[in-house]
Amino acid sequence: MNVFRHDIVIVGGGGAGLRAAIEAAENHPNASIALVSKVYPMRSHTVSAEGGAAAVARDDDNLELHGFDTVKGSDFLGDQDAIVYFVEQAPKELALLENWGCPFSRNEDGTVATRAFGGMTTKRTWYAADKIGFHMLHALFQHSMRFKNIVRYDEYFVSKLLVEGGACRGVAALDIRTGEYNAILGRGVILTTGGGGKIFPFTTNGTIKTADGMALAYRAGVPLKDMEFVQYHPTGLPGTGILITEATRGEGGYLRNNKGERFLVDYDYGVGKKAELGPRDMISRAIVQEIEAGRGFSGAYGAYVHLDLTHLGADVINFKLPFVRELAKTYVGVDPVTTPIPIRPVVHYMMGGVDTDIHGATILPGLYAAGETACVSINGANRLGSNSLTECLVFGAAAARHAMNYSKGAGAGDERAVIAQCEEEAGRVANLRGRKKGGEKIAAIRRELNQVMEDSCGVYREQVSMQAGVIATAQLRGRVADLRLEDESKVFNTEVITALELQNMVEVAETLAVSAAHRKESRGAHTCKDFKTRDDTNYLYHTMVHHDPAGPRLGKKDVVLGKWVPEERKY
Amino acid sequence: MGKPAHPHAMAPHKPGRTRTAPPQMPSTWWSAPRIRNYLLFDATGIVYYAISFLAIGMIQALGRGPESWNAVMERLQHPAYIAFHVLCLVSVVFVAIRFFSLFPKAQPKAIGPIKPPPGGVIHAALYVVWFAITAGMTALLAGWIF
Amino acid sequence: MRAFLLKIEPLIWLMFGQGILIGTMLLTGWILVVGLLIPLGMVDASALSYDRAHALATASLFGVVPVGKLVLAALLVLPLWKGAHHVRSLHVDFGGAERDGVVGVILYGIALVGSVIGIGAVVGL
Amino acid sequence: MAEKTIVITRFDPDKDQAPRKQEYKVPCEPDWKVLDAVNFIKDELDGSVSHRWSCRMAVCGSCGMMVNGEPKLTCKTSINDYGDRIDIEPLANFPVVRDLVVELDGFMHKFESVKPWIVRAKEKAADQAALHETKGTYSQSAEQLATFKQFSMCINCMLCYAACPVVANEPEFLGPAAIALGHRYNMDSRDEGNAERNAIFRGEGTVFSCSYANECSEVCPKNVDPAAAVNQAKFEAVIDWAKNLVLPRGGA
Ligand SMILES: Cc1cc2nc3c(=O)[nH]c(=O)nc-3n(C[C@H](O)[C@H](O)[C@H](O)COP(=O)(O)OP(=O)(O)OC[C@H]3O[C@@H](n4cnc5c(N)ncnc54)[C@H](O)[C@@H]3O)c2cc1C
Ligand code: SF4
Ligand code: F3S
Ligand code: FES
Repeated sequence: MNVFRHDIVIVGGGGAGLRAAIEAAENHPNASIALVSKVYPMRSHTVSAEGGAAAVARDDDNLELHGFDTVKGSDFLGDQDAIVYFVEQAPKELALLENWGCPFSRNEDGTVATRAFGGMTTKRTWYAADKIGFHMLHALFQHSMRFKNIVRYDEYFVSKLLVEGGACRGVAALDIRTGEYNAILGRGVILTTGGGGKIFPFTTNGTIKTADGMALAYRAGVPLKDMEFVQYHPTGLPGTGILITEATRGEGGYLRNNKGERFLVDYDYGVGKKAELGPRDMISRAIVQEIEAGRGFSGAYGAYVHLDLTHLGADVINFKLPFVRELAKTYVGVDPVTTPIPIRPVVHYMMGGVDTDIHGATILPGLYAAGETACVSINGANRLGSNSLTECLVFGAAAARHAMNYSKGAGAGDERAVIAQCEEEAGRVANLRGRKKGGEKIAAIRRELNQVMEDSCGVYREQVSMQAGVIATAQLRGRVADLRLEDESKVFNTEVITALELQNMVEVAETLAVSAAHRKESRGAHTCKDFKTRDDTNYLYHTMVHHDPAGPRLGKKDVVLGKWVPEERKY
Repeated sequence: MGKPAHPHAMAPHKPGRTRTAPPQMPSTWWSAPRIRNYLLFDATGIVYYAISFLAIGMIQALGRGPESWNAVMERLQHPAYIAFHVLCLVSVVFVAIRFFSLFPKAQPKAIGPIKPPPGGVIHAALYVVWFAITAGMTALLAGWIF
Repeated sequence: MRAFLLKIEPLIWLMFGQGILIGTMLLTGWILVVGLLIPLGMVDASALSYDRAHALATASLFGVVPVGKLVLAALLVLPLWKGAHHVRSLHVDFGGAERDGVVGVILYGIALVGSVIGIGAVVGL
Repeated sequence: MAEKTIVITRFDPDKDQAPRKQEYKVPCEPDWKVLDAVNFIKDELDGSVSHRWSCRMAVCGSCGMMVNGEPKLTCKTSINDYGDRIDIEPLANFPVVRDLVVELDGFMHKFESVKPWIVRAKEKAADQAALHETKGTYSQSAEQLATFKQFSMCINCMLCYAACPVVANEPEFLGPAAIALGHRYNMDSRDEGNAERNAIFRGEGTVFSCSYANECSEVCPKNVDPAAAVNQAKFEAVIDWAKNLVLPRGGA
């Protein structure tokens, strides 16, 4: 086993992780920063974001408005101190990204162009055609290469946080290529491992989004916050779940039912003529209702409705939405210039995550989290489209600053005990390899988990099914301990990785089901059929889930309110 | 294209090398049309070499006087020379077509203040110039003009 | 050897580029008439009788610009560089990367010698 | 549904001396991509098959493989483009780590060597003048953006390396994607690092090694047209070289 020592260790090479690494490296040229990722950073799922990143840029916009839109979007569950900090930092962070080479689309006058997005009152979403995530990730990754004090561990899978003496001292990482374990030590660890959409069967997320960071923190004793809030994106391709960006609606696309009507206009959430620019939770619900009323189309992968871009014309589509055209042609064989795209709501984003304060710090000294894996929380019960990439930048940088500060004062702890922990973890994982006498197949359990989550925690939720979900996920937690693996090789054993990921997903799925069953109201993305309205008297708080050998234990945390008083959420 | 992984592929490598297996030509190089075209394009290099040297010899003969020149012109009637020139003609036409299609996109987007015209225009212009020069040369050498 | 080649690579590349562009444009008509039409008797041999050939080759514009010789020089010399460069890359494609330095120097050497002889022949007309 | 025979090249350095082929019978749905078939094998038939993938939407660049001898992005390639027998191998021209997984070390090294970041002549503080006073961004016109946009679309899938005959024979060759990346920054109006990169481009195994096979552009799934970038870079490097001859020290 190898031991590597650094000042801080960043787990995850997506938007948040790279931003954190750059922040630390640039301001502390003598510090050594480890960047550990289970895939090469440019493969991280930030790459798939299409629409854009929000920050106030136009003269007719201001921070106050962005703040309010975000709070309202969150259904008043977002922490207002965090949101105020977020909207303040956002323009600066995106300007930095521009300075680092991100090829943003431009206005006539050479400034960065912005577009409309759901739930945002004005055009404040910075974009690069329809590939913002791709360009952002590559710009960050390429920029990070100029810092020689960032030490990358590409294709290292972190399976355990090394906690000793009440502080996080580093991570146990499996070098996927050799199958060897490494203790990567630092006085400060930042988790930026992204979300966990793969818990659900039908998602815009890539196969690497398995909620690893949440599971790591959770097992290390850090609570998960607001896990019940799972965002459904209204427009995913049936079958694959590939995302068709919200920018299609921002640019003027329509949703139509099987009668050819723009049905959203009938769902009164007050956006009126601009019905398609409503927030995601509401539009997703409208689509489901429309389908249930028999006004959807039926297809091999279930019912769907149409996203109609034909009236935009070939020029707008080619110039502003070229990737959408490519995706629609390749994956559903439809050219949006001439034909509407079949779409349906699909799991997209996890508002919840590792509980952190406004600096990204968790309750475990030395452990920080940022990006989708963290819950700061600015997203509350529903994230506004294009806030999350900016969140990765703002809180990635903040977490790095505070982690660096922390690392200056922190002691090293008992290194031998830390390494012993890592060795123990190595032993556990070595036993998984080629475990042929085990019980069940990975793929079978994964399918079952997906089904359970779809049934219990979908767009519309019911108490009965959520309770059933709680029981089923608890059972699955027992069963993933006994997996059957065929691959004995140490070299690039992806089966072991999938097994570890599945264990993480099951663990996090349980917290999700438990939190959902607990919240007896409808707020943001959490829509209960049994409790149709928001209940500020009893549920205006963050749900917290703590790890316990006996099963998840629930707790509460107050929402930080401020100048924006909760009111009915109407658009 | 592409042979299966070579066992040497796992050998320790120098930084900056993307492969450690010995160099190899794709196993299907002759059956893959694109690679075959590319190699044929390169192979016309041999023809260009040869035609140059032949022409140099002719001009030397021209320099030596009428006798040498006439001898050379007579020799060119030999079937072997005819065959060679047929090969040359095919090569030249092939080179022109492939090169003209690749040339436009290799133009820099701007040389100082000068911006080359769009690719399609360059492509068409190349053909026009080629036909014009060829027609001119042919007419001149064949004695149709001057 | 490779280091040397590398130093002059921009120059080589320019020669090659001109070889393929101008070389091809000039060669087409030449091959057509000199190599095919006349030997096959489709054009009367008198078109390139010694006198006419010599006159064409030494023709000049306004008595100062020796167009005939310039065109001839380009036609003789440039294709050599196209040839050398492409044969070199053919050699690399068939696994000769290790020997590329030596082979490259030889190939360009031949082109250089050919160029000198060719220009000599043209000047000597 | 149609049953196809998928032949996968297996290689486990722990056990195998040389790569071997293994056949699987896979019931393929008509709307599958090639990647779906490989995933089916991994999930249902043989858990020991190793391959990389993530986004399944042709943007992360991890699923490149040789499909019937051609480098392909398997999540973008329809299974119906092929007959009943499909041969899947790891990307050519790379060392193989395991099964369908190739090693990226060399590639990453090349990638980094072209300085793929914005180089500015001045220190940051002195540079502020170039930025828009209130917004902090550089000004760039849509036209300036268009000069490099295409070359910034590369997803680093490395198909072009698997296709390029020069990469196959000259291991040191920087290769199409890395050169396209360097060229992308050279073309960016915000960048001032041309001289440095052109000096790199005149070094061993760089732009002049390319023999314009154009294979890279033929196989590129993102229409980056790396062949154009490499050959434009040749032009630029030559112009830069000529400038250096006339006006030593980087010209004007
Ligand atoms: C299809 C799609 C479109 C989107 N569009 C938009 C948009 O338009 N605007 C917007 O604002 N947001 C958008 N989002 C949301 C946004 O992209 C994500 O929330 C954000 O990219 C998350 O970034 P991240 O850095 O937190 O995580 P990721 O980019 O997911 O990165 C996670 C990193 O952690 C590493 N990692 C994970 N687990 C481990 C482990 N166990 N060991 C080691 N490393 C590990 C991974 O390798 C990876 O490098 C979109 C999301 C999706 C899926
Ligand atoms: S240039 Fe094209 S083929 Fe090459 S790595 Fe980039 S995207 Fe892939
Ligand atoms: S295939 Fe290779 S030879 Fe050049 S044009 Fe592309 S890099
Ligand atoms: S899986 Fe991401 S490119 Fe194919």
